[in-house]
Amino acid sequence: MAEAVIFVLMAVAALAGALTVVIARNPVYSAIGLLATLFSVAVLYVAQLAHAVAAVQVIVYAGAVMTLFLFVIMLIGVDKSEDRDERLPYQRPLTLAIGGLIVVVAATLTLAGFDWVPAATAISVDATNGTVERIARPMFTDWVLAFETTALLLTIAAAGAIALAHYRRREG
Amino acid sequence: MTTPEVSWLAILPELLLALGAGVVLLVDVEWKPPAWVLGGAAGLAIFLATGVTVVQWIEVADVVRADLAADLVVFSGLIVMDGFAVFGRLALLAVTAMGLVSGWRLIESTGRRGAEAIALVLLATAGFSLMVSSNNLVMLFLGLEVGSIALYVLAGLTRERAGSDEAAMKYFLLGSFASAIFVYGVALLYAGTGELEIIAIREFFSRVVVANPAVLMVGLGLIIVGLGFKVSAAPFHAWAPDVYQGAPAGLVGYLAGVAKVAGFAAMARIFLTGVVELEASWVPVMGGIAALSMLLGSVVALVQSDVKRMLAYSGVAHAGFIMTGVVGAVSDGVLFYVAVYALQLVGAFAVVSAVSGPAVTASELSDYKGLAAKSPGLAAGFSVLLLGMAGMPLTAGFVAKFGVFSGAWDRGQHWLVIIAVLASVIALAFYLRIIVTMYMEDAEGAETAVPVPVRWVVLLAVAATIGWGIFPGFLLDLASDALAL
Amino acid sequence: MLTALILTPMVGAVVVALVPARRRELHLPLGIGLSMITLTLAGYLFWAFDPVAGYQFAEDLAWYRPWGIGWRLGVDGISMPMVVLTALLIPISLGASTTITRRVKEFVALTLLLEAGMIGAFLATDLFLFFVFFEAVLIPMYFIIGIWGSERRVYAAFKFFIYTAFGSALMLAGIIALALIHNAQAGAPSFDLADLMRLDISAGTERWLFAGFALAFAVKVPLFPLHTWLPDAHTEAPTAGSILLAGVLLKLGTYGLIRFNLGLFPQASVDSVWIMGTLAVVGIIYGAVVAIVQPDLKRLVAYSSVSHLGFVVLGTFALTSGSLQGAVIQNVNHGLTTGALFLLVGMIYDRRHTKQISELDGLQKVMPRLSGFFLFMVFASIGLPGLNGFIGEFLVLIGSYATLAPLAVLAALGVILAAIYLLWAYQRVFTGLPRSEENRVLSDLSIRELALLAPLAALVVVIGLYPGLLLDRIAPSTESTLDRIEASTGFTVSYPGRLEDVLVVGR
Amino acid sequence: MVDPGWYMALAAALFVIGAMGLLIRRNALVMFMCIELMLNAVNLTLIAAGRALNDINGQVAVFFILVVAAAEVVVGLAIIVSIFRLMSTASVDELSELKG
Amino acid sequence: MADLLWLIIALPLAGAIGLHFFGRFLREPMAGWLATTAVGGSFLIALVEALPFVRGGDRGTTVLLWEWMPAIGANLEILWDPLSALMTLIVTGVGALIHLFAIGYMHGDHGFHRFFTNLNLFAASMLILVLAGNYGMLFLGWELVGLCSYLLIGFWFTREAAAGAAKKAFVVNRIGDFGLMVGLMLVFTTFGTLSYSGVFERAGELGTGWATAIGLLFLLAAAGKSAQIPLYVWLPDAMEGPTPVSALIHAATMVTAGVYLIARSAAIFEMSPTAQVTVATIGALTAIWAATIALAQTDIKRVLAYSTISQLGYMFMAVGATAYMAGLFHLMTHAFFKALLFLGAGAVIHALGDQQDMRKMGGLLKKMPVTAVTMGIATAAIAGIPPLAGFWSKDEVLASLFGRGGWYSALWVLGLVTALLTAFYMTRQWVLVFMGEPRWDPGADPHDGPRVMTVPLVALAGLTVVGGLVNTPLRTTLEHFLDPVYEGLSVQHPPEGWLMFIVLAAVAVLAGLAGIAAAYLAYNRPEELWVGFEAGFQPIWGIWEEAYGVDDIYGSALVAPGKKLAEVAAFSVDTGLIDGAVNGVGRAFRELGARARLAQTGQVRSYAAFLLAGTIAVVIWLVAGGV
Repeated sequence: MAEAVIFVLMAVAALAGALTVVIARNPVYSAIGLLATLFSVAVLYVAQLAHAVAAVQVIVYAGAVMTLFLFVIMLIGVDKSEDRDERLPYQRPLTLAIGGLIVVVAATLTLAGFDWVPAATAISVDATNGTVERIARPMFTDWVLAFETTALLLTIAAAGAIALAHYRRREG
Repeated sequence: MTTPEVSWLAILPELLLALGAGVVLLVDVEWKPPAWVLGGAAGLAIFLATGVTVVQWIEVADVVRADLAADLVVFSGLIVMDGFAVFGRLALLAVTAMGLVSGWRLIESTGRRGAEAIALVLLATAGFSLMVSSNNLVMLFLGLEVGSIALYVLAGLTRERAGSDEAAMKYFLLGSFASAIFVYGVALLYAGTGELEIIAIREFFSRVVVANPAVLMVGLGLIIVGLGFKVSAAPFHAWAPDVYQGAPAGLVGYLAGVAKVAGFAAMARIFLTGVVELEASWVPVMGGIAALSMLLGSVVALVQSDVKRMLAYSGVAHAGFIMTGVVGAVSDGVLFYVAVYALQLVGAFAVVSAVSGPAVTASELSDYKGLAAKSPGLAAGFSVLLLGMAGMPLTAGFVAKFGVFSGAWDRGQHWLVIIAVLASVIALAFYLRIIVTMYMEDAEGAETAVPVPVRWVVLLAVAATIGWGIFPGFLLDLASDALAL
Repeated sequence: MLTALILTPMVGAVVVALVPARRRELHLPLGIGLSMITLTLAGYLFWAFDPVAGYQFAEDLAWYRPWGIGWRLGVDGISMPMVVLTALLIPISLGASTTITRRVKEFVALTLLLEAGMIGAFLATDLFLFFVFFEAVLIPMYFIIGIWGSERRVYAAFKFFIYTAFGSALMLAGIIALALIHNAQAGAPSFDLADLMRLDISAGTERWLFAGFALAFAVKVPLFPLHTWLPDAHTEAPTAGSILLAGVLLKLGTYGLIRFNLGLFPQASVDSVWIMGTLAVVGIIYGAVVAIVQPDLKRLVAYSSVSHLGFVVLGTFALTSGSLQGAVIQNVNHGLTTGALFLLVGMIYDRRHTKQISELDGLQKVMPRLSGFFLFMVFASIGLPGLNGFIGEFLVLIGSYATLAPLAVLAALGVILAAIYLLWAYQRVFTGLPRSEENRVLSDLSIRELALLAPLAALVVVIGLYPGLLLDRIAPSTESTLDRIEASTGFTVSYPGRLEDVLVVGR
Repeated sequence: MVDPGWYMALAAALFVIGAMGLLIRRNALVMFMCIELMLNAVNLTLIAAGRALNDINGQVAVFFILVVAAAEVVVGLAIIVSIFRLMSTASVDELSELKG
Repeated sequence: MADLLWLIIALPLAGAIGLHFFGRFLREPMAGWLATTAVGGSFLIALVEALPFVRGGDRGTTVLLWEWMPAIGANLEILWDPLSALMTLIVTGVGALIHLFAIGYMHGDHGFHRFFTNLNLFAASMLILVLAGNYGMLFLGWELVGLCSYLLIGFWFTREAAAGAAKKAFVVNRIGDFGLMVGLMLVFTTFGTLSYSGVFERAGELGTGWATAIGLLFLLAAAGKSAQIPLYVWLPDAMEGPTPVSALIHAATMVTAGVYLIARSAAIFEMSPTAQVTVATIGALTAIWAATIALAQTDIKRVLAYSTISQLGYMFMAVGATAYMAGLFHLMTHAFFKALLFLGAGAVIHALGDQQDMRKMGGLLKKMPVTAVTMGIATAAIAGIPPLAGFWSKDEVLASLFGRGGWYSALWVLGLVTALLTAFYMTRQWVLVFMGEPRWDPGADPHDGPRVMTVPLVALAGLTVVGGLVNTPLRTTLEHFLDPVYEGLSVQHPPEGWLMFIVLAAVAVLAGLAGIAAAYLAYNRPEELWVGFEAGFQPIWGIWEEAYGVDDIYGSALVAPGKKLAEVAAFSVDTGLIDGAVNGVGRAFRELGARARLAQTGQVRSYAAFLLAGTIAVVIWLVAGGV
């Protein structure tokens, strides 16, 4: 019951945040909206017993990602709030059409009785209780290679950032 | 405490590549040596990786002969070391080597940034080679991202040119959009089956008949879109022409080549192994996309005046042809085709970089006027590659097309094959247009000096095109041995 | 033996390519010499050919087993004459190319490659291999037209390539389908003609496959209304190109119709005799009518090809001994006469640098020899008895009447029209007095040109008076083709369509 | 407890919003945020599904996706910055040199 | 003896080939003599070979020379029977004389040896035609003579008119050949062979319908070669050729090929009265039609040309009425006197420096007596004056027609009228040329030609006088000679009985005399008077002079529309419609591409839109397919 309440609240918050991201004219507001969403999603993780993930979500996103975003926003300038009028031809009708279509599809699917998890099984709480060591064990055994791969990922991120940011006037 | 189960041989190539990348980066930071040192290091890494891959091949053969195929599933199901993966890896390494060589002038010219470029190339290859061997969808996604992110950067390498930057931006935004779609599809598939491992998914479907598969269908659709984007199949191709044109000519060949190889390997693995049971649902969709790609690619390429864009659109068409093979469920045909095509692509872009310079964005058709007179060898080579892409007999392109078409026909996809052959005739038209420009119009400007590396790359590509065109047996055998688990 | 026939020109091409480009004076003689080797081999083939049905000198090397493709060669009475013709026309067309000064080396090499491709196509008894050669010949011909042609060469070459490629596209699908049908019936795919001829194909499928193949060959022949690439290609091509195009390349189409459409799809062939026959006859008359008013000499000859090859197709689908033999021998004849005509037009062009009929007149006064040869070839292609053209036409007409009487009668009209357009052209170009100064100063044939024309003229007469030379070798193969059709469809021609019936009465 | 379907429905909603945002906004930065939104939606789905399936792997997978997201951020922002340096704008509408 | 037969063809052929390659090395007259001896040689051989037939009863032999197209029974084989023997003798005999004449006539022409090459080639071809043992070989000769006629009419190729006439002749002949070709198709399909033996043995089984079809097709062919309605138009133009050619090809030999074809195919015509009537009627109409035209011609050679057409009409009447002997008899005599007339005309033209207009002649009797006398004899002969050859043959033809009765009687009347007209215009010609005042320009000095030219004239005149005696009611040698050929076939003979003969002959002769008298009275007067006389017959005279304007009619009714059609087909249909469609497809694709690329705006967000739209589409498709 409690979970239901939390879910409703957080869902509303998440959606609100998401909408803010999309609608807010000033990137700063968008960033704030995103932040809101991230937090509420983190809470939803907790509600589903994914403690570790939730933690990481907060640390990585709120801590690292969002900061980075804000830095860049500052760099680019906060006053750049974009106007609403659409310059691209057909973009708006197309967007509306797609949006409408998605709604229709969603509606039909729901009415048709959409089964989200056909392979669902009886839930045993401790099995999915995402404490750190419950997560760590598979991560460093079964998933070890994936874990190592993330190293590549980060190296690339670093090298790429350097390659792109490292700037010389007289070139090209 | 269970210790992780590790099979070094399976990941040694990737390790070597990563190692190479690391060395290059560190050495560069530390000593700033001349470019050739870094190049040597990279070359060594690739060479060793290739060697190891060959060893893997033998190993695979033995294991399969010993009928212990299950042993090839390593890292507790994250990746498999089957012939399919090995073949894909070989193709990737070949493309990488040739790509680096043909892009060498560019890398040198970008000075300090060259080191990062080399490192990124190596890492991207490592990522993609993990991707072709992954058996776990999340692992596959990781590999995909490792590769893709590196490619975003490479596309923007010469970012002082607006074009290059724009290309990077477009590639990045759309790419990550597609990745998000793909991984959401993975999530839904997971929701639908409770499995992340491709083989497990296959077993799941052979075991269970899902009563209400809507979520699976959505997931499948998203996965198709995600991979379709990577291989630039219509209507998810829009990025390709702009990126090919914007990215530095020296590297486009590599960019396009590896993405296609990895993308199709993954597609073949997922759809021909994982969800093969559901083909009744996805085959028509895949066929539709294939048909659209072939027609749209060929037709739009007709009216292009920039060779890079033309090649991009021809790439769209080729994506369609190869998907015809996926529809035809001939994984060996797909592998053969994609390998041959990737090599031809690298060769072709090597020519482009030689004609219009390695860093440029535009490569107008008019630059090729009378190339036959200015540098006959290059023109001849380019013609062979183009005819190969067009699928003229006696080139590998023909064998490849033949393979996928017959597969599709065998599956009763007659209409698709008909569209395919007609599309290949349309495509012929614009390949010929380039040849016309090179041979039948009068030269303007001075001799085109062909840098040695480009020479070699083109020569290699041509050799492959003709060699496998006349004696396809060898490669075809490899491909057909390389069946996915 | 047969492999040698294909390889010698290939090797020759390589050899020529290896000679440095600056030694330009070497290339042409070298090429001619090399093609002479092939010609000698072909001559031996003709001599050693044993006039019985079935393939001879057969070779069979597996190429890629899983696909059932193979290097399968063989020669029978239908293909042998074409091979010899090809081998003969190559040195002649090379000899006619002394006026080519740009990129001689490439030209010679490409011509030799073309020869290899064409011979290969005639010899292949494996559909995959056939298709490979069938398509491969397009490339050298494309370059020959596109590089050494006249003003609108690019357009013409482009059209030629795309059009024919389009035609063969569907045939590729058909070939694949055949192999897979064999796979379904025999458990393994095969492209071996012999295997595929044993298939039993459902009537519907057979009709589709027939259509696919027929389209490819109809474009190549070319059959009305798919002919419009031909005049352009001929008009723009250099002399050698025109000779080979008319002499051999088009024959790939008619040859294919006989070998594959009749061979593989007997029932569909029998069902479609009227359609194909009608198209052929329309082509005969239409081509002739259009030829009458062509302002360009080469174009005129090109349209005459459309008309003449109509006879071949008519003969093919009349499915009687006479007509089929006529078709095959007409293939050869058309190669000789039309080839010679293009050669002569080329010689005029070399001197006068125009092909416009309106700019030429009274040439007989200044070039009696050339005009003599021209008139000779004109009459050969009008079908004057005693010359080769007659044999083909007459056999075709006489033979076709048994199956397609009304069409045969209409086709005979083509004979009148041929006289009209060719003789009118001759009158305009050669008779009267040369009015313009340019025409007055032209020089007559040189020894070289005589040497090029003489063999053709000789063959025209020889075949005209002793067709048995070829017919005896052709007949067994055409007979067996007809036997197959008769056996598998029970199709018999109203008396006396078949040779044996005829012989009973004839002697 | 709440049926995982609800979580996944919410995730779907977020995903769609993000996707639509990509079509609507022309500020590269914001578009990029939208992509982050989508990735979050994916994570939410994975976790919910994992829970419903009684399988921990869903949560593990989320980690990797997080890392990917982070890496993308780094590179993406780098690209945005370098573009901004070049043409001092973050609006992707300005980037239409390459077309046709 | 039969083993020498091949020489008959071989000799002139060898002559032709030899002259073609080595002629230019011979000095002028040599080439001519060589050619003449070649033909003369054939004549002698033929003569020797023919002797057995004179004794009668011999049905002849077939000699196979060479397997040509055995599959359809078309080999090179000589059928040596009385009919072919007769034709051979005519061809070689008259041919030799004309060769001889030509040596003088062509003197000084720079194409001298080329001329004799072609002449010999013609002789060979004609012999192939008449000696053929099957329709295939006949067709071979048939076409070859056409070729030679083309070459010889266009001998002076620098003259546009000559070239045009040559082409016209060949094309018109081709129309006839079309008939022959289709006819042969029918023959082959019905009999399964083309060999005479094969066909004639079983001709009896032929159904009337088939017989009629074949017969009419053969008639078309014959009409082409033998210049009958409606295909006669080429012959007058053919006069562009050198006169010996006109004499040999267009009077004595080639043009009679049609008659020969029908006479040879008697067995087929036997089965179809319809075909016979048609042949005869065509003949009659042509006879009178051409005769009227001949009345008003002023060109000396054109008169003879139309006269030839008219006389050929007689032969057709005869063979149509199955009076084959009569027809062939007339063929023979006609060969004599018409060749004579042409050669004479040639001599005159030669003497007056290529003057062909009779209005510019006259009074040549004293200048060129030999020519005048010989031509006079020929004129009398063709007018049917006893006892000259023309009288006997023409009389037999007419008598046979009368004897056949029925519809043929009507033709008989036409024949008589034609006889009268013939006598008139021939006399007119002779008078205009040889009597009255000289109208030629005084510069010229006309005189008889050299020996080589006069000897043939005299020889032919001799034949004209005595030639008729081979077949008189007193001694029907020729009939007996030919009998074996027509064994078992119904052949029309003149009615029996002296009275009948006398009456018919008298009528015919009277007609002839009337014509002669009228012409003599009308034209043996000062110029203005006969000019006025002709003017008195306007407008019909003018129409005749214009040959009924048939050429124009053909021109405007067939040639012009044909050309128009061709142009439409070539430039509207072909380049416009068909090729336009082809190129249209290509353009359509480019157009499509040009539109499609507009979607590639370069805007990331629209790309994203496509991506998303595609995604939705795929998802919908999948879900719809899956659920």
